[in-house]
Amino acid sequence: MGGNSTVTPVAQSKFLSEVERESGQRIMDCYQCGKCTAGCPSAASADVTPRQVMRGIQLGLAEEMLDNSMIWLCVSCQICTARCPCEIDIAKVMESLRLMATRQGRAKERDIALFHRLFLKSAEAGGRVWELGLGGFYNMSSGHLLANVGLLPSMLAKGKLEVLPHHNKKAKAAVKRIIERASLLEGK
Amino acid sequence: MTHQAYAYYPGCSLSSTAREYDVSTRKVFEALGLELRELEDWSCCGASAAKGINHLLGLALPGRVIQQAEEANLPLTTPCPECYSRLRFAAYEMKDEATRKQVSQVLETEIKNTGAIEPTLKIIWQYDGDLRIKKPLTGLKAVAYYGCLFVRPKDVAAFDDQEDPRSMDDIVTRLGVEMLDWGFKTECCGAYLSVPKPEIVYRLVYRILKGAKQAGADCVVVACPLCQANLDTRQKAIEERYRVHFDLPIIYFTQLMGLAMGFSAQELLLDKHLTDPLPLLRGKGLA
Amino acid sequence: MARIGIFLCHCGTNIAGVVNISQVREAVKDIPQVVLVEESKYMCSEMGQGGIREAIEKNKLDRVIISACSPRMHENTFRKTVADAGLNPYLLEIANVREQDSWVHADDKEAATEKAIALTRTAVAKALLNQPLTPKRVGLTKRALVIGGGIAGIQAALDIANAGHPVVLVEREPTIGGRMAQLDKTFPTLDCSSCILTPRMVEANQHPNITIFTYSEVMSVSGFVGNFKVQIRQKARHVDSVKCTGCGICWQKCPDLVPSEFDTGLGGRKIIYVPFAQAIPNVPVIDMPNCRYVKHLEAAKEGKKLPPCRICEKLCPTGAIDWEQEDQVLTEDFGAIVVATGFKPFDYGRYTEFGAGKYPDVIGLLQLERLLSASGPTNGELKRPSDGAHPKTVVFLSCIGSRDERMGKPYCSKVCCMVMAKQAILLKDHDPEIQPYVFYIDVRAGGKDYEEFYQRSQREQGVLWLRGRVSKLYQDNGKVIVMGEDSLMGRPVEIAADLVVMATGMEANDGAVDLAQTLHISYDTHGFMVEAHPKLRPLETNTDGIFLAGTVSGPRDIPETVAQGSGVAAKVLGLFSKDELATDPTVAYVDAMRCTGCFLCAEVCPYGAIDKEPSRDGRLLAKVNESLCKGCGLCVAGCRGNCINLRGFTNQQVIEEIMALCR
Amino acid sequence: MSLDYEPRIIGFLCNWCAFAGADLAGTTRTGYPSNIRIIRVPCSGRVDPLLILKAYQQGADAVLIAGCHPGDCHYVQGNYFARRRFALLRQFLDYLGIEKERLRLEWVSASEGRKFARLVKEMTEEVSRLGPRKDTVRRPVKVATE
Ligand SMILES: Cc1cc2nc3c(=O)[nH]c(=O)nc-3n(C[C@H](O)[C@H](O)[C@H](O)COP(=O)(O)OP(=O)(O)OC[C@H]3O[C@@H](n4cnc5c(N)ncnc54)[C@H](O)[C@@H]3O)c2cc1C
Ligand SMILES: Cc1cc2nc3c(=O)[nH]c(=O)nc-3n(C[C@H](O)[C@H](O)[C@H](O)COP(=O)(O)OP(=O)(O)OC[C@H]3O[C@@H](n4cnc5c(N)ncnc54)[C@H](O)[C@@H]3O)c2cc1C
Ligand code: SF4
Ligand code: SF4
Ligand code: SF4
Ligand code: SF4
Ligand code: SF4
Ligand code: SF4
Ligand code: SF4
Ligand code: SF4
Repeated sequence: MGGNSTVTPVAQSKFLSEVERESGQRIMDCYQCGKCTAGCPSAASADVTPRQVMRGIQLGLAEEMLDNSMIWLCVSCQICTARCPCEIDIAKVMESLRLMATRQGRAKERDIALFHRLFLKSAEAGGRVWELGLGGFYNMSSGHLLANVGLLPSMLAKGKLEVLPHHNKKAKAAVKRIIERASLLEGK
Repeated sequence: MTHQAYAYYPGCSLSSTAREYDVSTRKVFEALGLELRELEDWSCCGASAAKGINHLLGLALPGRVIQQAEEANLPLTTPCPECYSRLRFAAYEMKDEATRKQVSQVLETEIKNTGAIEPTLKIIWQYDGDLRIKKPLTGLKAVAYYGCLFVRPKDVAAFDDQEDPRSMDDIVTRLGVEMLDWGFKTECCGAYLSVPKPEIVYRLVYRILKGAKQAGADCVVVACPLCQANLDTRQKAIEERYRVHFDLPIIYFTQLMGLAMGFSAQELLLDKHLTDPLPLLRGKGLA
Repeated sequence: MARIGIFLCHCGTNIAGVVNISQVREAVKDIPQVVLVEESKYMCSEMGQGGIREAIEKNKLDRVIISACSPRMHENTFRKTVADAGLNPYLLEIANVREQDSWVHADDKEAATEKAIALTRTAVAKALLNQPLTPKRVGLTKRALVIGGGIAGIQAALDIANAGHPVVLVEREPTIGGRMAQLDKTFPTLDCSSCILTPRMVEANQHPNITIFTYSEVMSVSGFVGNFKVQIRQKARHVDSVKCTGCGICWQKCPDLVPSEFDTGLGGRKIIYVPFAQAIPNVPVIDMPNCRYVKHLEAAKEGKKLPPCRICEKLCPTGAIDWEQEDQVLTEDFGAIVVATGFKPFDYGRYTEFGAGKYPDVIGLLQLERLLSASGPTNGELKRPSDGAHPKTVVFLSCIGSRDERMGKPYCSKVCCMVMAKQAILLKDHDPEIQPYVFYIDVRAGGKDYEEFYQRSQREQGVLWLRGRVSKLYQDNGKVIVMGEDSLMGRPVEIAADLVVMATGMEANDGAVDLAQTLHISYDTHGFMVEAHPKLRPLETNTDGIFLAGTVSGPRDIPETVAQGSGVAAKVLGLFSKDELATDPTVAYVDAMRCTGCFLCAEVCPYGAIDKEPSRDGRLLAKVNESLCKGCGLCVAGCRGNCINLRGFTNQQVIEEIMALCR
Repeated sequence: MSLDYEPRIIGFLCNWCAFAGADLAGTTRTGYPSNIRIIRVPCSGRVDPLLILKAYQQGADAVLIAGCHPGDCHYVQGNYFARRRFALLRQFLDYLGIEKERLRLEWVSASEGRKFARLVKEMTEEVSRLGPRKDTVRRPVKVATE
């Protein structure tokens, strides 16, 4: 982890209990077998593995565990959760770390965080998600201007993407209101 | 047979990228005498985005859908695993009384959280009546790809075996298709990472497609719009990148059902896939 | 007036650190008839016990209350102490203020002190009604039953027999030998398993003091230590073992082959068969459901015709085949019972992510033992099951069905790390081109020369140990792809293997729970039988006269199993060194004046300990047979008129306890 | 839950399983409320219903009977008798006006120290919630003895 600095482990850290509370998982049950990592679709592309995330929490390394790419590359596929011999819901832990990071305004993988935000924006704007718009906005906002563009012509030709957003007025109003009220009430 | 009706939640994907899944699902249900009543003014379930930003929002968006079904007084169903998973999660977490109250507060209406939520796949799997097959799909070899969200997690969503699910295999076998055993039934395709991190998805999908090819499949049967999109629309790029030739059509199980029930390939929008299934189906005399 | 002495133990700080002893002393010292309250730092120490003896003699105590640890811990110790001072040991009562007070209420000293007072008072109330009791003496049968003919059972039987006592060895399979007979070579010395096992099997078979019943099971057990009555069912072999010479003509000529249990399904055996060449006894059994003659008879019943076969019968030179043979039930007397029914390997088919047992080139440890064995299904040539090819890349997965909460098996199976090391070395010996990889979580190599052995596998043999659990296996073009993590590197790794070996853990054997229930001994949640004390009485059960040896009580390797076999023999011999045994005097007794002769008590007594005896006026009344009564008290609760009572736990005593506790 | 109400629970524990389980809770330092007072009996089947009534009559707020799991009884079948008697007694409690939560029969093995602790905790909380007994059993009824 990190690889170039000395770690000062903190037993029973505040961070550990925060993650345990947020996720409802017993992190100290993890005996570092690596089964989660071995099956994880994203681990190979991330800076730390899911097992190392669990270890980092055990050691109380709050900064590093909130600022890595793994928690963002996790797609909640639950493979880790299904196979963990200690019955830890690792996917839930990842989700909790994402939430904690978001609350602190951290996001190591800005693109993915951005994608999530735009997704919600799209839902807010139309009540339902407009996938073409989502892709387009994403490309513009992320700066990956040409990402996925190669696909566009064939997808449009096949009618796979609707060119116009299919808004629904009532749904739109409802979603807007829900987003407002949820942000208001979250944490209360 | 008793007439059964369901509150139908298609979800965002099925009304755009995955229209063929929507269309074929409706046709199959109708043919089986199962009624789908689409929820009026339904809204997005929030997918994986909402819960990652605000926990409560991740419950309230699906919560609205659940509440709409309650109003309609019907069991809720959806073909999309992502939606299904979100709905189930919300229902699961709302078993906690405080959470249920909180969600009700956001929605400004009482949500009872007592209704059934089942995916269309499960309903069809458990359908024990006649499948009204007019034209068995003999000669076709396929593998079923389930992805993640129908089989995980165990206590919330899974209705089939976690590592070796059977539901789609059982259904499609009844259509006359030879279903092959393989090792990737429930491996992850990378989901929405195909937009922000296509590299990861290439790697994962390559493995899955290779597995399907090795098993000897002519095509891959799916039940998820995201899986379908990743396996279908990324196939060409993957073939180029890894210098392989797959040419594996990725077909919704409902499209195959429709075909066996006698609907035409065009009616089932089988011509909408990027990896064209028509040559294969025509070659076998099935379309 | 009684003269009661109360002894308050501090147990170092175990009790005194929580319970305010002086407060207890104050509270109990004025209880009527209490003449003395004393304290000791360690009541069970020589000094503590000496103090008790002295106090009894000096103060002429006739009741002793010890407020200390659980009576399950030291009741016997203190009974001896008071007996040494001339007091009847049943006039002692113990208040459990450690296990059930100071240790569980450490966070509330006041409540713990209050409870200590209540418990001590209660002991006084009960003790006042204690009666002096004297154990009866009964004889014993100096003959041992050993259940299970694995190495543990064989060792125990030999050691008991060599000391001159008769032993009956009951084995469920057609031969003795157990799992060890299936092994190729054994760690850490790599001596051939059958070379060291077979001589023992032969010795047991030829021993004048040992009778072996194979293909047999224990049906029921009654009686008590020194005097067990056991029913044994000998299943029909359909071969007369007196006539049979073991010539082998029958099994050579029998036309049908089915998968061999002994070869873990990798090889075949005939329908009439001995499980392996050195089987003891060397008498075959006929596997009736699979036999052609039986199928012929069944078909005939339905009016169909099938050839009758009976080749074995025709060719047997001694006329030993006996179709009429039936199961036999023998009833035998024993003084002691040794349970050594072993383990079974975990079924790796429960791991669906590893192919649910459907991938042919994914096998278990025991299967690899058979493949490596010169007497195995491939004559020791290493061929993988799918296509018979010689594997070059072999991957081991540790902790299969061990250390896994998901499988309900949190425990470590203790031997599989070493077995993996052994097999990896043996693979290298077979074919230096083989590259073994071992995925492990921790290497458990704690035994004499074990660590050196494991190190050797890596240093000298080039076995690559990878720290991490594997997540998934899948088949790909004749390979099994292993997806794991090297957790030391922190990177996912993938290996394309020709053969994958699951280090299956040890599970309780089939039928273990049934057997435990038949014997009335305890077993744990995993089906392993429970020792009387995990450290200090590892070979005994909570039932006197029934002992445990080997893997029946938990995973262990051969050296430990053999040590237990010998250890258990010492326990049995200790028992047999006596000519009579003292029985527990806390038995039931009938008040003949009140008994109405309804025999509700007899109906509930599990031991048939209630006799019907005519009274003077000719009515039949209940009478307790004291050598059969085990003191459970069911009869007491069953009798409507309070006419039967239990010594040491009389109704009046329990009522006194209730009243004291509810104060 | 009223703060000053400390219920008194009488536990009849069989010597072989439950009593050993309670000991194990101690050995492993698994704490539980001190409200329970334990009486050691050879077998759960030894517990005469009259003894339970005696406990109520003496003012016990609740009674726990704990023995070996079905099939594990040291005396073969004692716990089955206990179960049968328990079912009858529970109905009778209703008649006396004693809430059925005040009587429990549980299986606790010698290895279930944690379970025992949990049980005592549960029972204490439950009985605290019920509050003091409201029935009128608490008066001398004659319990036949020797
Ligand atoms: C693959 C593998 C490799 C191993 N390699 C080694 C090694 O190299 N070195 C080493 O030290 N240890 C090794 N071990 C461990 C070793 O096998 C065991 O320690 C040993 O066999 C245990 O002997 P046992 O007598 O306790 O049990 P078992 O060998 O299991 O014997 C029990 C016997 O009881 C019989 N039985 C069961 N139930 C009943 C019943 N109800 N009534 C009558 N009979 C019954 C069984 O049929 C069996 O014959 C290995 C284990 C495995 C699985
Ligand atoms: C720090 C530590 C903690 C441990 N904790 C645990 C634990 O928690 N649980 C556990 O199960 N095990 C534990 N052990 C292991 C345990 O202590 C040993 O297994 C056990 O004490 C071994 O007993 P022993 O009788 O073989 O040897 P010892 O206890 O060493 O006894 C040998 C005796 O022989 C005497 N002696 C030596 N030479 C001669 C001679 N020539 N003539 C006469 N007498 C002689 C010695 O003085 C000694 O009294 C622990 C060990 C250590 C070091
Ligand atoms: S699988 Fe579970 S125990 Fe193993 S490293 Fe991952 S979280 Fe820890
Ligand atoms: S849920 Fe996340 S961490 Fe777990 S396997 Fe899937 S992607 Fe990896
Ligand atoms: S042929 Fe007869 S004597 Fe020879 S082994 Fe078979 S049964 Fe025994
Ligand atoms: S009758 Fe035939 S099949 Fe049966 S055991 Fe004899 S030889 Fe084998
Ligand atoms: S001995 Fe090794 S392989 Fe076996 S369970 Fe223990 S750690 Fe796992
Ligand atoms: S030597 Fe001691 S500390 Fe080291 S591994 Fe062995 S048992 Fe553990
Ligand atoms: S139950 Fe009581 S009255 Fe009936 S026979 Fe037995 S001792 Fe006598
Ligand atoms: S106490 Fe009673 S029921 Fe129990 S064994 Fe003795 S006579 Fe039988």
